[in-house]
Amino acid sequence: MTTAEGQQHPLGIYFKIWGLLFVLSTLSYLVDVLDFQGYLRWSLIVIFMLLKAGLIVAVFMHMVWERLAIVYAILVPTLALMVLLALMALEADYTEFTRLLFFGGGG
Amino acid sequence: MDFFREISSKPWLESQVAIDDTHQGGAYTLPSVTIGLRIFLGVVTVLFSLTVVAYSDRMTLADWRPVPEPTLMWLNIVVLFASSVAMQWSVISARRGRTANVEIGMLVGGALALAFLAGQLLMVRQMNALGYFAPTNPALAFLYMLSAMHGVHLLGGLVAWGRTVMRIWGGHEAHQVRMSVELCAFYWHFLLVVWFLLFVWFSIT
Amino acid sequence: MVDVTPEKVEYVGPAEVPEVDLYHAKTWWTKYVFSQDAKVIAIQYSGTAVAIGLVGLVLSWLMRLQLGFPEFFSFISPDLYLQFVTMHGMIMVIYLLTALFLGGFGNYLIPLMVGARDMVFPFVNMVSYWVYLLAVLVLVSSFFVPGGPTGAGWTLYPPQAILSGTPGSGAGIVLMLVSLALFIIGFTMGGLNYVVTVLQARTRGMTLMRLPLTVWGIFTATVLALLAFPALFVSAIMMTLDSVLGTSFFMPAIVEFGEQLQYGGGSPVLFQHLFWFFGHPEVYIVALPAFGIVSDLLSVHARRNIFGYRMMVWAIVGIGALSFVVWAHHMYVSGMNPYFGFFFATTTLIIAVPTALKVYNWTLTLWRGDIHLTLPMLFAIAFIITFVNGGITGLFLGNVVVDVPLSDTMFVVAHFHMVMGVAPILVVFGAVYHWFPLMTGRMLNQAMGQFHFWVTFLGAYLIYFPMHYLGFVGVPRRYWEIGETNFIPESAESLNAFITVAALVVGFAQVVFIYNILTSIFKGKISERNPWKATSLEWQTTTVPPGHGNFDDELPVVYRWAYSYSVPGTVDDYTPQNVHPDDVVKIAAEQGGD
Amino acid sequence: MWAAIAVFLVALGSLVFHLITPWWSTPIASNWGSMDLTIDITFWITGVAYIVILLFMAACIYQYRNRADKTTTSPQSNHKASYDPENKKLELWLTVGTAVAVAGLLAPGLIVWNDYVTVPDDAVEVEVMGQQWQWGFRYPGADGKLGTTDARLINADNPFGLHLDDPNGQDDILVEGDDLHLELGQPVNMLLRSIDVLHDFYVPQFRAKMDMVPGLVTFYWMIPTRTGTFDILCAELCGSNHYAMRGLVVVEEKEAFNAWMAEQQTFAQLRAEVEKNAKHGSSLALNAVGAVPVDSVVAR
Ligand code: HEA
Ligand code: HEA
Ligand code: CUA
Ligand SMILES: [Cu+2]
Repeated sequence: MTTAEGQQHPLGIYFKIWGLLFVLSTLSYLVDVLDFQGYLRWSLIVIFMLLKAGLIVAVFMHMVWERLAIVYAILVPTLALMVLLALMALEADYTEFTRLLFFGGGG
Repeated sequence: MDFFREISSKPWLESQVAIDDTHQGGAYTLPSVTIGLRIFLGVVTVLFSLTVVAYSDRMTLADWRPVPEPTLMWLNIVVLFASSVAMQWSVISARRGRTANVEIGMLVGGALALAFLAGQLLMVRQMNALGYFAPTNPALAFLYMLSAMHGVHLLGGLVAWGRTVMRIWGGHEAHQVRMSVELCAFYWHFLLVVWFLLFVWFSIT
Repeated sequence: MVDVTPEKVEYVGPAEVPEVDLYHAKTWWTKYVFSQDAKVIAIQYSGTAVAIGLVGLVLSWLMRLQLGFPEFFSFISPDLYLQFVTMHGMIMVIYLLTALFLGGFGNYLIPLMVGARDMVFPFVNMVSYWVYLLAVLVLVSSFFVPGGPTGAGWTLYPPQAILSGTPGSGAGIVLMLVSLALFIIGFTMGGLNYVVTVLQARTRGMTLMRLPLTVWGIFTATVLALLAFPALFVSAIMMTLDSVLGTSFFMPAIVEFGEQLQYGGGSPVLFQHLFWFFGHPEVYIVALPAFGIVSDLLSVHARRNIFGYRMMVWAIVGIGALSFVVWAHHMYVSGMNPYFGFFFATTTLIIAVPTALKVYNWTLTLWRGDIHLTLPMLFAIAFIITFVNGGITGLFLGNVVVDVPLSDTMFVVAHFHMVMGVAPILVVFGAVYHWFPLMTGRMLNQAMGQFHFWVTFLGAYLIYFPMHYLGFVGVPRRYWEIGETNFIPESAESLNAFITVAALVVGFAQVVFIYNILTSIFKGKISERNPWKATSLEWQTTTVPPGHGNFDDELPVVYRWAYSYSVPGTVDDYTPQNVHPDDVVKIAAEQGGD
Repeated sequence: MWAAIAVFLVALGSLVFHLITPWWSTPIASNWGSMDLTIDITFWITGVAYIVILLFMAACIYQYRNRADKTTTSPQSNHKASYDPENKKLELWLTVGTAVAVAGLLAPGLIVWNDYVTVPDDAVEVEVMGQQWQWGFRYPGADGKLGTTDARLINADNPFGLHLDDPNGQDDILVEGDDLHLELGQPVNMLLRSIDVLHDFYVPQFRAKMDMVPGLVTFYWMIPTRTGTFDILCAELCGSNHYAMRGLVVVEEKEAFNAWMAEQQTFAQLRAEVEKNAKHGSSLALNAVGAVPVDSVVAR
């Protein structure tokens, strides 16, 4: 098991993470600016949000070095679920799109 | 993570052999049943998640008509919550060695779970009486199906619950049934969370 | 070079693994029928799986007769043919191979190989088998209901699976779905056992990286199954509701033979996503145990460590993980969102890289080995050939545009038989020849074994290699007969006839195999205790076959990985995992040097 | 020994069979030659890998087989295997090599797929409708636009389920129980639809194929490059008569195509006829637009 080495990380990593958070926030705004709609929009926003939350929890609260297992156990399945939801949303949108186009909405 | 470090070790090296020889067998200090239950709950989570994924696909299509949330649904969730609380009380009692309280907690928890199931049935019948039939509306079909899936899992839990109660009645002391009580309670909380999340999901979609 | 000096460690005491409450059978019934001993359950699982597998085999003959000689067998109607195809596919994939590898080999080998007395939840394990048996019985019962079993193809696509134009769309499909649901429930019980046993019940010194690859393969396959089966379970429930209650999960507005049905709004493609989210991992559930077992067969019989053990483990885990993101390669022409093609083609071809590495490492294990061409070794070599062949045709199909002309043709049929119907089955055979002495204390007859091997391997290759070319010509799958076309040459008919003959010959060889097993159990040559001189723990038990509780009073202690073959400096060309370092006989002259 | 020879012969036999096989793709009749090309590339890359692996194995078996039981003077006899748990460098190179090969397969594949899913602007639309177990076709008519449809509207008088009030549909041309005609060299976007179960519109000479899904309209596009008559096969299991769900495509020169088209009736004309007959109380109209075919009922 990994022990309490959490305190000894160089300060630099905090800055890097900070930068990363910045990038993620920008990406979130971009979703708005580029005007993504429907599911894509919400999945992206939620994914970025989760990533940010994960990073904050992980790094600033020293979770990474102590409880990486928990982060994995929560983050990975959630991400997997989000990806599946996003894929299926794309699929459903596509289906609905052809229905509107060719059936005038029926189906 | 430990796992990744472990699978990148070279078991044939002498240095690694020295490390590996100290291995005591097994991977976790937790009891096997606990691990078994957690893995099982993982499988159940996948089951419900995939159903939600299917739901989200179906939801986007035009014939989807959101369903109302009868008050009974709210009520039921409160009952389920109370049931979980009772189970937790049972756990605490078991840890403190109070056998009588364990029994009360279990019985109340089980009764409330049964009440919840009855309530769910009633809810379905109520909605049917209002003219909501599953075949006509996919949203409703999902609601019924998910309730049934959740209910069946709770029923399965009641079997384990029944065995534990029997053991208490058979004269087992708190410390002897503590493990079973803890596992039951854990399962109950899990099902509560599942139903709560589903409920939220129904509400926002 | 790698450091290979024989290890010197201080004395390690006997295992301190807490003793489990061993289940003790009291009556004949609880010892042989309602047994909770993993080894007995393993044999029950295997027996049932092989029995139903033989049904699948006979169905394949019937199909082949129809395809090879379309004019001669008038009793095989188009409906019946589809029912044969469906039941054959479903039986072979789920009820034979999944059950055999996980329920059979898993139950037998996991506790022995990790040095445990039994599975951690013996009672659940027993229930698992009985639920599986029930699933098989429900499946079989569907042959006898009015309308017969379902003929919707093993993929069970709606809407056709539940509409009247398909045979068995009434009781047949419902029984099929119920049987699958039961199978999944039973499997989940068994699967929890396998996973927790590998995690928790390993003996002292048995780290993850000292596990034989067999355990890795079965373990990972079980994890995949636990994660993938829920998808099938959900879709089975939803389809049952569509069929019985008339819901429209998967059913859009439908006009059947001019008649409007009450369905509307659903999406058939959704079912396909769910099905293949299960279905693709499923094919690796069948493949991974075979990968693991064949690694061990190669290593033991080439007297050489498996080459690149770590890479083999990573590849197994990696393939397992990747197998969840490639499912839609079965749906390139299904009408799903066409842009998915890019994503899934890429992931699908990526999965070829770890798989290829496994192939390389198998062949590199032969390289500079000391190859004993025993029957298990022969089967292992045959596996590599057929697997590479089938894997490569998988690359054709995975590459989305190449799949367009080939999808739903005999090319696909040839692909998956080579990679699933032949390669893992060859591993099963190799494994049976390998572990039979352990399970019975007797050897299988060698002459019959040689016959069985050569006919099965060459015969199966002759069946499926040419079949790919029928796919190139454009012969579709699931066709009762090709009939008249202006592009399929006459000679294709002769090829079909040839394939049929080959299939029947191969089938006959299996009869010899079964005869061999049945006679050798009682009359076979008594084997030595560890006839192949293998290192892994299952061969180190005090009695053969291993008794109840597997090991003696003390559980073995493990001092090294499972691949200490031909270690320089030792006299024997193998060192069992549980031999204490001080007891290893060293070559005097070389000591100190090296 | 035998095993080594057998592995060698399997490699050799497979190669020879591939080179002399009489069973090979039918001559192509569409613009999807690029698919054949990707198949060829795949064959080359994977074929080389296959043969190399098999030959390597044969060599290993020959060289390193245990000869202890045969009295032989070879220094190899009863040799000990070498012990080298892994070789990182070798494994790395193999990974890289395989990755490159995979990329070589994938890149052309994705490029062609991009073509396949991108319909050119000058493609005309043709609808193919599948039902158990026959094909129907619909052309957009003079306005070049297909009318929208709804499965709910399907009945004997309106077999395609056209919206009666959709102006785009009035001049649509319906073809039932007859061949599909296509114009040589004209890009065409096949819109695929089913009204009951899954089917798949597959013409081997065109290479292209796509499932037809009820409740969805799928598509593929192509350019017929050769005149002639080709078989349509159904390539997705659709019930008992799946194997017999056949049709024909006729690819012809522009003039012949136009002449054929001129003979067809529009939806509006058919409807007028139906109404006229209905007034006269005749049921003949049913057959005019092709109601449920008799044989499909029998097949049930
Ligand atoms: C054990 C079972 C098994 C295994 C292991 C595989 C392995 C693979 N399969 Fe297969 N497959 C099936 C069982 C299996 N399949 C079944 C049952 C079906 C049909 C279901 C149905 O429709 O009824 C199917 C169908 C199927 C399809 C759908 C076809 C269609 O319906 O149109 C596709 C498409 O991508 C595919 C691809 C692959 C790929 C890329 C692999 C890869 O994992 C293969 C990887 C292996 C190798 C690549 C070989 C080793 C590599 C080398 C020797 C190095 C040389 C390589 C290079 C030069 C790159 N398979
Ligand atoms: C593991 C799976 C498996 C196995 C072993 C087989 C074995 C065989 N299959 Fe299988 N087949 C499938 C899985 C399998 N099949 C699937 C999934 C489908 C698709 C179904 C669908 O489309 O819905 C299919 C479809 C299918 C078709 C296509 C039908 C069509 O589309 O029209 C054909 C046609 O020739 C065929 C033939 C055969 C033959 C001749 C054999 C064998 O006879 C080959 C030779 C025999 C052996 C190699 C030995 C096998 C041994 C045993 C089976 C058990 C005995 C075990 C012990 C004694 C331990 N099969
Ligand atoms: Cu239509 Cu098959
Ligand atoms: Cu697949």
